[in-house]
Amino acid sequence: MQRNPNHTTICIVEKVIDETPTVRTLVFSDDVMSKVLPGQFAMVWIPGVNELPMSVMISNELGKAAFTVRKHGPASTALFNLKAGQQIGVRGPYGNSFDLKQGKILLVGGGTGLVPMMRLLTFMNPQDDVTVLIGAKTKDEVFFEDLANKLLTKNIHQVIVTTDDGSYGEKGYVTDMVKKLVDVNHYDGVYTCGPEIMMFKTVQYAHSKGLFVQASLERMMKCGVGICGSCCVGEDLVCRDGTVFDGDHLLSNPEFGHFHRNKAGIPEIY
Amino acid sequence: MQRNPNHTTICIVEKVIDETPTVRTLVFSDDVMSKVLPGQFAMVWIPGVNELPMSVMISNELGKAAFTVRKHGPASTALFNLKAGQQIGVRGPYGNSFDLKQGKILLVGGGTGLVPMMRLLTFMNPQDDVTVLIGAKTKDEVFFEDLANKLLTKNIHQVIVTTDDGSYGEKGYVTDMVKKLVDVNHYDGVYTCGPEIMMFKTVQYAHSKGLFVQASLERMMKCGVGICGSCCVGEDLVCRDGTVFDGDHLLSNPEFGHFHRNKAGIPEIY
Amino acid sequence: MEPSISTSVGSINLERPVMLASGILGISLDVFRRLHRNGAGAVVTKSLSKEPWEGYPNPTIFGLKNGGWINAVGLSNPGAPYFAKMIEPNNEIPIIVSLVGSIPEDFEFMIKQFENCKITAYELNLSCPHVAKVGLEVGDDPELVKKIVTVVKNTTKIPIIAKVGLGTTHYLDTVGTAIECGIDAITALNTIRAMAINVDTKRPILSNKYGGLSGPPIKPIALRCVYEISSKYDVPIIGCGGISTWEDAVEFFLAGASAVQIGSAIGDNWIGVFDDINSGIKKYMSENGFSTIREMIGVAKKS
Amino acid sequence: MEPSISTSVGSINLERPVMLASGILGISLDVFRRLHRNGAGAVVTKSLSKEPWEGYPNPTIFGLKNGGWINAVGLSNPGAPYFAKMIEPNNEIPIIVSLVGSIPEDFEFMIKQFENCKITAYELNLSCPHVAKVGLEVGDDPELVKKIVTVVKNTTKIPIIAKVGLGTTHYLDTVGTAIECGIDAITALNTIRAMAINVDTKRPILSNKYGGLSGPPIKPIALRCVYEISSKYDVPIIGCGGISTWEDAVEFFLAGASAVQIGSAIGDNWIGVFDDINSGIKKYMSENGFSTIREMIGVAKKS
Ligand SMILES: Cc1cc2nc3c(=O)[nH]c(=O)nc-3n(C[C@H](O)[C@H](O)[C@H](O)COP(=O)(O)OP(=O)(O)OC[C@H]3O[C@@H](n4cnc5c(N)ncnc54)[C@H](O)[C@@H]3O)c2cc1C
Ligand SMILES: Cc1cc2nc3c(=O)[nH]c(=O)nc-3n(C[C@H](O)[C@H](O)[C@H](O)COP(=O)(O)OP(=O)(O)OC[C@H]3O[C@@H](n4cnc5c(N)ncnc54)[C@H](O)[C@@H]3O)c2cc1C
Ligand SMILES: Cc1cc2nc3c(=O)[nH]c(=O)nc-3n(C[C@H](O)[C@H](O)[C@H](O)COP(=O)(O)O)c2cc1C
Ligand SMILES: Cc1cc2nc3c(=O)[nH]c(=O)nc-3n(C[C@H](O)[C@H](O)[C@H](O)COP(=O)(O)O)c2cc1C
Ligand code: FES
Ligand code: FES
Repeated sequence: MQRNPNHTTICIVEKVIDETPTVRTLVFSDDVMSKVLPGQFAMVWIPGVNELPMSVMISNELGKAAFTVRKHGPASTALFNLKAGQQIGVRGPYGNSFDLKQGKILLVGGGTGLVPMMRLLTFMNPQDDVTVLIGAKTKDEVFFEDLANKLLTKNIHQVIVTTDDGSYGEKGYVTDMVKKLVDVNHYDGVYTCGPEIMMFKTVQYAHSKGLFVQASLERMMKCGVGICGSCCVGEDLVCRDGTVFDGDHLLSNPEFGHFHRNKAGIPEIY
Repeated sequence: MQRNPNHTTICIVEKVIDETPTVRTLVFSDDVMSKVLPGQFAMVWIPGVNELPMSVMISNELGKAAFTVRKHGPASTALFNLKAGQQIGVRGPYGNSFDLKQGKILLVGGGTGLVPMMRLLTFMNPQDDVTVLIGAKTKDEVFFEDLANKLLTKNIHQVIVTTDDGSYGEKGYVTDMVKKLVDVNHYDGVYTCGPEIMMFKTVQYAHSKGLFVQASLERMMKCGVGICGSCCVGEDLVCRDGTVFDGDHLLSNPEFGHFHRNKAGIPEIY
Repeated sequence: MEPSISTSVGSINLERPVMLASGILGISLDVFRRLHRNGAGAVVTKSLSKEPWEGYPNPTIFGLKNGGWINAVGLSNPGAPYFAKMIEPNNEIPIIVSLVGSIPEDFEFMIKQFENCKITAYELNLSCPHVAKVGLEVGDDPELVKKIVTVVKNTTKIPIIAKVGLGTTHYLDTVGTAIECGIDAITALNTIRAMAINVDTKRPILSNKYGGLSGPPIKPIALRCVYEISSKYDVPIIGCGGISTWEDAVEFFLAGASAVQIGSAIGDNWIGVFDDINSGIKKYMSENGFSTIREMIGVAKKS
Repeated sequence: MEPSISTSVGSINLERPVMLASGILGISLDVFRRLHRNGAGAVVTKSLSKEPWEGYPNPTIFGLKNGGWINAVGLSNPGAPYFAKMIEPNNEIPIIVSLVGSIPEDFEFMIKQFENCKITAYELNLSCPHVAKVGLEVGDDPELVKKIVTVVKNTTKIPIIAKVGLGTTHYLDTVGTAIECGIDAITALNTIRAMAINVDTKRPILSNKYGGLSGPPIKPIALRCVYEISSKYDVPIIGCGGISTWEDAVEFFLAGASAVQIGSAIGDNWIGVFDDINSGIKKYMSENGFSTIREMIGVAKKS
């Protein structure tokens, strides 16, 4: 019988990789999750604690997948603290995926928003000329730079890191770098995932240059399947209509870049 | 979505054929029922009246099937009285099917027990030498003789009718003819369906000569799927283990040929 | 002539007979607009309380292997005051406001919030099976039901629907009580209290342990309730529970429902399900000689 | 060491924890023998009445599109006297005799019939949802339940199980009443009252209109009932309702059941389902470090 994606499957954490002091990658075996599309996510159950939406991270081993989690509130911290051998539940994969363009490609990621970007890199064509922008507050928080370079060995590519405090790579906001790049280059596709303000600016800049741009959004999620309504952004449900949306669609959405909803469903300003 | 065989599908009676004064064939369109195996049956709902197990009769038109019903109690009489255009419900097909042998084949049918025999004839190989025995009380009750001949035009074959009163064909019980035939011929397969005493004797005679023989049983049926238990014969459930059983298996069953159960589940003597 | 799928539930007139059930995508006016555009005859809001509620921690919902869902979102909602403000601009969408509370005053307070809104009806949630002190715990108390329905009927002229479920008090008694107090219509059924245990972790999956079963598994039970209510009482009924195809909807009409609500089917089939069901109903009506929904209502009881 | 799947339900000891539920293939000793040989830890007979009953006309059962069954066989059965004679020769199969009746004397009479039989237990059917005057109509009347259980306990020393369902009286109250009167164990759950309407003929499919829903759709509801009973009372529980895999059975053990019964799964998967479930349970126990069923019982309540 085919697995019902909405029913939780238990997986064992097999390996825990420290990415930064506050970010870890948990690797597990699951055929379904190993094959998801970039932008897709899972609902991840930390038994006895909570369940969180998580982008599905790639693994370099066949049949495996991973979650890359930043410790934040109680739920993500519990996930972060799991050890190899412990159980997690997964359901999904949920959501749509990026529309792949060919040619000159720009990826803009911040924090765990890099997770779908890494999976997207595995879908690049050898002919693509790929630029990856990684934004972080400070040196300590930079991760996936090496991984991005490794995934792009067959491509003309550059991986640019920016830190707000200049402790590593280029100094400044990653969106300043986006502006610089789109001012002088044409890109056939711009893809972004990370903090909403970062995505908002990236979409604005790219769109103002007439570039094809897509962003993968995050919202409060309970069901992941378009039932509960908690992930709504204007008329859209992030879990079902997204997480990936076209830039022009997003710019016409009055909530994108401005509001997200809290657990009671009340909009809060970013 | 594939049709759930246990859920009732409504079909329209398209044609009603008088076979004898008390037997009619109702033709309807249904792809699933048109393709059942010989021995399989359907549960037939006469809306507002009852639901009866019925062997699925063949039709000469593609995608069609039929039921051949003898009017007996209220339920079968209601079915018998249906007109073209009226609705019946069908679920199934249920039950197993005959094991086909090749060579010299003997079919022994009585009354509506001829229904699975007719379908079985459509599975004969051109090389088979086929004898069909049709038993009836009297001339008026003979049916399917022409059909049997028609289905066997490509085979060496004979269709022998017996009537108890000798008003048509050979005089005597059909089982006397069975005895006669198996006494002098070897058959590679003997198949029978009809009144239980007829089947019992046929199985006994054929078995005593070491012939491969199978019979398709009838019992009180409510569910048709092995839940309600009403069709039990010894350890066997006719609806699920049968309706077709091997002769040697049947002869070791203490109820075959002797008891059937009434609606309350109490055995009654044949 | 084309059959008409408009219907009325007592004095509530609807252009289309398939509504959004409460708690499904029910917290944003923008989303309501989209659902209405996609065929919903009316939308029922998430059940609202006096104050905003966060609800239970996740997992709050998951799908069962054999179909259907169990949820215990815990009635998370932005609260009636915020909600009233949000829907004030609405003029075109038939909105039914679902309310939960523990005492008559809760309901009175909430209804006052909506004074400046165009509301099609209120639906009293007497049947949420997994939150303490509200929902079923209210529905299970006949005296409280009496008080609440009476107070609500005195507070507003807008039609009041009571939504019932399977609790410790038999739902038919609750329906009877509500009718005595002047209820305008009944919605049957809410989710049915249920549980699933994960055998690998050896614990209930939902953070609240118990949740409410919805979707196809409950359809035969909900249908029976509609048939029972319509056999026993003369009250307009909105059928709800496991409806996901036009055939399901028609079964509910034939059993005695004047309109239906769908919830889980949206998770299973997404938003196109409204138009699919509406056009399926229309086709069925043409083929079976019905020109109005009314002609279908309760036909199965006559057989 | 290999885990053992033997279990006990109060004083009822079973070599295997999966029994045949009442009403399924339950009218012939020969068939019981086959089921026992194929893994059933015990067999529960069809519910027996004082006299033979023919039951309702067909259709008495059918399958739902999305899985599960609705039946209203109407408790057709050969009657206790015939049945007692039939099973008298039995020595080796654990047989649990299910009884229905309207008054205490019915039960007394029937138990007397079985004086010369080896009976493992009696199961009182207080929960059939579709026959007048017996089953749920009895279970819904607390005074009658009291009288029946008391009389039965005074008539025989053999363990008595009460089988409950979802009726107009809350099943937890019925369980409480039965416990007060000395019941030895509880079976939860019977089928749930339900209906299906055929839209082409515009009528309910069953001849009795209402029937009982069984199979996968009711599993989450039955599981919740077992969890609720075991959370509230200290009584041995037999889980029943929608169990079709070893995983389902384990869920019921973790929720607090000491054994399980299966019915519809036999229609879905045929008789091999007993051995499949038994061996699945054994494998699960090995992999999860359980050496007895007892260790599993109620574990999910501790989380
Ligand atoms: C599609 C998607 C993909 C994501 N991918 C990742 C990822 O790869 N790595 C990562 O570290 N984080 C990811 N997140 C964010 C993550 O789900 C949590 O929101 C974040 O970890 C903060 O959790 P917390 O510990 O603060 O939650 P707590 O404060 O402990 O509260 C947990 C509860 O609140 C809910 N919740 C709170 N905030 C959010 C939110 N923004 N979105 C959804 N639910 C929320 C959770 O569902 C949960 O029920 C993703 C979010 C979404 C929507
Ligand atoms: C596998 C199978 C195939 C059959 N195929 C045919 C066929 O092709 N043509 C045909 O005319 N008849 C067939 N029968 C017999 C048919 O099902 C009826 O039993 C018969 O028509 C007598 O019905 P009645 O009108 O006397 O029933 P009534 O006396 O009106 O009672 C009807 C009820 O009793 C039950 N019932 C009574 N007798 C039987 C029985 N012997 N078997 C099953 N249920 C019974 C019915 O299910 C129904 O619920 C078949 C039976 C079986 C088991
Ligand atoms: C996630 C979820 C949340 C729900 N929230 C509410 C609610 O707030 N108020 C209410 O009356 N019913 C609520 N319900 C019940 C539905 O309105 C509906 O009665 C039930 O789901 C059965 O219909 P369905 O099978 O079509 O989903 C909720 C159901 C689900 C699945
Ligand atoms: C056809 C049928 C007949 C039944 N007859 C009885 C009965 O006589 N007595 C009884 O207590 N339960 C009866 N039941 C209920 C079952 O014993 C069981 O409680 C119910 O079917 C739920 O289990 P399941 O989902 O495994 O089938 C019957 C169920 C079915 C499907
Ligand atoms: S998370 Fe529930 S609708 Fe998107
Ligand atoms: S007809 Fe029900 S078991 Fe065979």
